[in-house]
Amino acid sequence: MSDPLKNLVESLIFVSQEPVTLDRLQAVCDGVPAAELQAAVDGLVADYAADGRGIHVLRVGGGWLFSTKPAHDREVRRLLQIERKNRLSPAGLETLAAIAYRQPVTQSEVSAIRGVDSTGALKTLLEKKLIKIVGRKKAPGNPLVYRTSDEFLLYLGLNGLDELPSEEEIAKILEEDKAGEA
Amino acid sequence: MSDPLKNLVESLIFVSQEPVTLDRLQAVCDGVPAAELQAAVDGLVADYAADGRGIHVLRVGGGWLFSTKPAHDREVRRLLQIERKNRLSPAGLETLAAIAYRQPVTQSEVSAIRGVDSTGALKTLLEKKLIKIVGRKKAPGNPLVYRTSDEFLLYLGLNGLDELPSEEEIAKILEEDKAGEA
Amino acid sequence: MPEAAAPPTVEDIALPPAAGAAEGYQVRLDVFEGPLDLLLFLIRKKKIDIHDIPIAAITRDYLGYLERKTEINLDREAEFLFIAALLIYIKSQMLLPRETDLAEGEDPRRVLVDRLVEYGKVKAACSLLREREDVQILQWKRSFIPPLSGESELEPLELSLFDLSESFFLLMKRRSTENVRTIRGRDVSVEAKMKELVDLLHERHMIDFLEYFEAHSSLEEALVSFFCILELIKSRVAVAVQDELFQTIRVWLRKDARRTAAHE
Repeated sequence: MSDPLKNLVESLIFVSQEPVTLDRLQAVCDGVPAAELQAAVDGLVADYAADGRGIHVLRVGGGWLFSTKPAHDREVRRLLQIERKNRLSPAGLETLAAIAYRQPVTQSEVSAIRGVDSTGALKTLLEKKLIKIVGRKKAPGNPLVYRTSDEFLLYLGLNGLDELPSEEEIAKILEEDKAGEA
Repeated sequence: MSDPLKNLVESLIFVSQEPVTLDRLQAVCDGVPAAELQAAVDGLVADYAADGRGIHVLRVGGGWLFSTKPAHDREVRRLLQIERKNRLSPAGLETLAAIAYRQPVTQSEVSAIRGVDSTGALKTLLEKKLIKIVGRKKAPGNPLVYRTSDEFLLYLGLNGLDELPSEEEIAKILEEDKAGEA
Repeated sequence: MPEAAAPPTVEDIALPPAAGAAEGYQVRLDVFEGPLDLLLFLIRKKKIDIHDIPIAAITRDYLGYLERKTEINLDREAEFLFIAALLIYIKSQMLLPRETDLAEGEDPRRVLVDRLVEYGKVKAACSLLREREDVQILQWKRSFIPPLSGESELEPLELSLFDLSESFFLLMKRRSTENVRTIRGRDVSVEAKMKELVDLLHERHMIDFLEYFEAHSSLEEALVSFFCILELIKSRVAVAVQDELFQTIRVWLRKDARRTAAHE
């Protein structure tokens, strides 16, 4: 059952995002004949197919790839959704930062700071309750005005907005960065 | 051998980008009692530990996660075409240890423990996301307060902060050091 | 830094500013992470009980060590000198005539001993944590979502064109500095490239943006590919996802596009 080459192949297919081809396996495990590698892959495929398993080896794009089974699709998607919900995209984070440091702000002010239309990011942040609408600006078009919420402070574990790292502190960190590289 | 719940748990842990906690498993598999899920996980961990396998289930960061085994590091890096991961510098590790044991701490507290200005090391650890800013201390100057992050647990393969080397383990090392010098 | 000990007896000792020194320390003063590290070393070498340090002897050793090291840079020197001052101050306190023996809490060495003990524990913990690190950095986790079966496609976080362009810009900058000679003329047709891309997406499910561009031998070809990808995203044939800032970008065909755009 325990075959070192099969174990190696298992870890390689596991860690790869793209299908792992026989060529690729050969390039990585130098000196191992293709036939032995093929046998190891075959053994692995058989192992995963034999006893009811949660994952299986797919033959795709001329190589092999691990994948979950269709039967678990519903739960898998649910899990990924939860994980995604708990994470903020880089754009979301950037938008949140712009609002946190410049509040109260309007959508177009945030977009101007980021150099990118931030309507979508604002919507996501509203849904996640990290920001809130606090009124309208007395300006052409009366745009909505946003602020960070109490949940935002909770999320970051801050007692108040004055606890955010100051711009000077951030600048210092960045400066040291440069100095450190020099 | 083939247990549907164990298979489901396998595919969930496999697909996850972060340690899957029991809570999360429960949220995803609604209606399944925690005890059954725990049993399924235990079975899975045992399966992967038993027969020599290429990957294994890590108990880390309060949950479970698949990873490759140390023995396959070279081939994995070749396949992914990445360099060997660098260890932390001695200064970085020392700073991290000081934070891990004394958290929440400020920069000057860490520097005092080490007897050395630790601003640079803190910055590096922040960049590596091994520590995070969690607020400010109510003290003159309102300095920023640091804690270790979830990534820290993953980085060192700890299930929680309570798995940090204990006083007894540390005392043992100190004894050995003394003996070693003699 | 301890505020307690004012160093009265030494001239020419500058108190260390909390100077923002970079991390390049350990090169100088060889293996020592700092003055406490050096002190622990000296104490251990002499096999001294840390709770009963002969201050005069240790101070002599410590200063002797500093004198040998002429190449200490200023920031570091301040840190080492600060502890030197503390040692000398403690020594002077020890020499004061007293009528009765000192109670333990009054021992002038106490301040230093407490710090050394705590620092020693951190050092010891480090050796254990290093062992863990050495194992962990050899274990690899996956940071991508495997292809999912089933029809309903999970909508991944979408990436803005700005981020995409930024990565591209950084990449091109790197490429042009890395190898200027690769820029050579060769006509690349947009249509051909577009077809090649769609085919590739079909075949592989997803492609790694950076890797894909790295594979191009000429800048021009890479540029054409980039605009093709932008076009595919704009026309909602493909989706680009970046999980984290500075990480690579992955490109997928949209589910609906997978059928329609399959063969045109």
